[in-house]
Amino acid sequence: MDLKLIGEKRTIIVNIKEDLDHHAATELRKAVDAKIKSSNAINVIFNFSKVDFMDSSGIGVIMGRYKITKILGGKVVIYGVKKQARRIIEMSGIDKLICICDTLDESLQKI
Amino acid sequence: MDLKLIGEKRTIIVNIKEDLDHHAATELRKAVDAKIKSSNAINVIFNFSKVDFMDSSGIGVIMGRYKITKILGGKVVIYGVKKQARRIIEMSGIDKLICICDTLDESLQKI
Amino acid sequence: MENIIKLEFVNKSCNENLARMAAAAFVMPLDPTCEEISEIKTAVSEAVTNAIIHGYEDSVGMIRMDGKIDGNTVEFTITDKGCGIPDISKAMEPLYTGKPELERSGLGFTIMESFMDKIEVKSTLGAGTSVKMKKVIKK
Amino acid sequence: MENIIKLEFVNKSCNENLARMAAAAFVMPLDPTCEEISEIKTAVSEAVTNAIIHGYEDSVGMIRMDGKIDGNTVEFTITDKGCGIPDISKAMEPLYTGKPELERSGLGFTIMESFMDKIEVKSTLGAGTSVKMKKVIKK
Ligand SMILES: Nc1ncnc2c1ncn2[C@@H]1O[C@H](COP(=O)(O)OP(=O)(O)O)[C@@H](O)[C@H]1O
Ligand SMILES: Nc1ncnc2c1ncn2[C@@H]1O[C@H](COP(=O)(O)OP(=O)(O)O)[C@@H](O)[C@H]1O
Repeated sequence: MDLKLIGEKRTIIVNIKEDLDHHAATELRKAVDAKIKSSNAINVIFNFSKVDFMDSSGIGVIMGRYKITKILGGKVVIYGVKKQARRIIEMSGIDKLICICDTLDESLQKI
Repeated sequence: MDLKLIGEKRTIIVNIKEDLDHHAATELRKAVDAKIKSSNAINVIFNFSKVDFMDSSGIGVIMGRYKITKILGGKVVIYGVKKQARRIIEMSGIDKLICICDTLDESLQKI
Repeated sequence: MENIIKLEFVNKSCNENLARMAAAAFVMPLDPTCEEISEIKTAVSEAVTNAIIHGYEDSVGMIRMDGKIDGNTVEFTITDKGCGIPDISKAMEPLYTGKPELERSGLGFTIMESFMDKIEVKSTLGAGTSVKMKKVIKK
Repeated sequence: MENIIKLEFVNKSCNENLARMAAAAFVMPLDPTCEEISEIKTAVSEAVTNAIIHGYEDSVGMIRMDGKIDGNTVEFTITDKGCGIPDISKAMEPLYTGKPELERSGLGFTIMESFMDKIEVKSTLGAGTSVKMKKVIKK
């Protein structure tokens, strides 16, 4: 995973580079929250284009960031979601709460 | 794996499509030998371009076909060998006995 | 086709991947579709994660995964010797979680049930939990 | 980093893939290079194949793979309860095979030795064989 801060957009872009299970979710959560605390960011964009596998732990991370950014007055957007992860996301219903885009450009417009 | 017979060249082309371990080697050997018996073929070309993994069982299959085709007055040629398999082949020394090519065209010319 | 495996590992979160990969490799000889592999990997991941975080909480313990192939049915049983589940039917309710502070979504059992054909949970308080899941691989 | 696994499976040739995949997944947390993963998969494949075909010949039996990570050293022990090896040093000679009729190349032990840092073979006639292999994953 790597994080990029776009200061003028107050947005953190998170490129997830591995299976998003409970193991990865724990690291992801810590890294994103530390970055939110130490920067002006209020929005988080998750790049899912390299995520071939996600389980319900991934839903927990997204929902957790959704709650935090909402308090801050910001948003969570995710993009590039592949088939397996899309199924889990749809099952969870979080696609009704957060914006799911195709590209980074589109995601930045939703912020 | 699939086999193709080129009758006018008296050659069987074997497209290996999985890890070439002892499990796959057993099936491969049976299929190739049955085809040699039931056709006019005296040459075997192995297409390795989809083999991401091979162990010493693969060396056994190649050497076995080398011996059979030699008796028949034919040849074994292999092509498209990737890095991991190349290392095993070089360790075994069979690259001194059989021809290793880059493409199918090149392999057919060596027959 | 008949086959069995037993896999045992420590409750470290890095072993979630190991269990998934082993489950996927085990089912391969049945020639499953990509979707069936995904479903099995996801269900196994949920059961193993539960054993790691709910079964043992902060203590160290071993988790076992038994795999069985019988005809074209594959069965996985994930067993821990952890705290056990006080109320299984409540635990299996969609969105119920005993650990909201860990940002659990409460969807683990729901995913297992919808991705596998049959799931059977046995649990004894203080002694541990086993989750048996079956799936028929279509021909 | 410390971790352990135990994997047990029947001596079916389709389980060679399973053992390789499990070994590769197990070593992942050490962040090995692709070459190191290939080497480990190949060495494990050789040891497991030997247990399947030489250890048990035509009978059915269980094979066990124990994995251990200690610091940045990974260790795999493959154990069978098969026929055992009469002369270990002869068995380990390059190109020696007890089964030329199965088109074995006699390169199994040579590959294990060159792909792993250390290999230790223990065997008792009629009781079985265990092969322990270690490799340091470079940082
Ligand atoms: N192996 C287990 N040991 C103890 N409790 C468990 C186990 N598996 C599940 N549970 C309990 O069942 C609840 C629901 O599980 P699940 O549906 O997977 O959701 P989640 O893991 O997101 O909480 C857990 O929160 C936990 O309280
Ligand atoms: N687990 C085992 N049980 C019994 N004999 C074995 C075992 N592993 C190896 N051997 C013996 O050692 C010989 C050499 O093994 P190896 O170098 O792997 O070559 P190959 O498998 O090609 O014969 C085998 O042919 C067999 O006789």
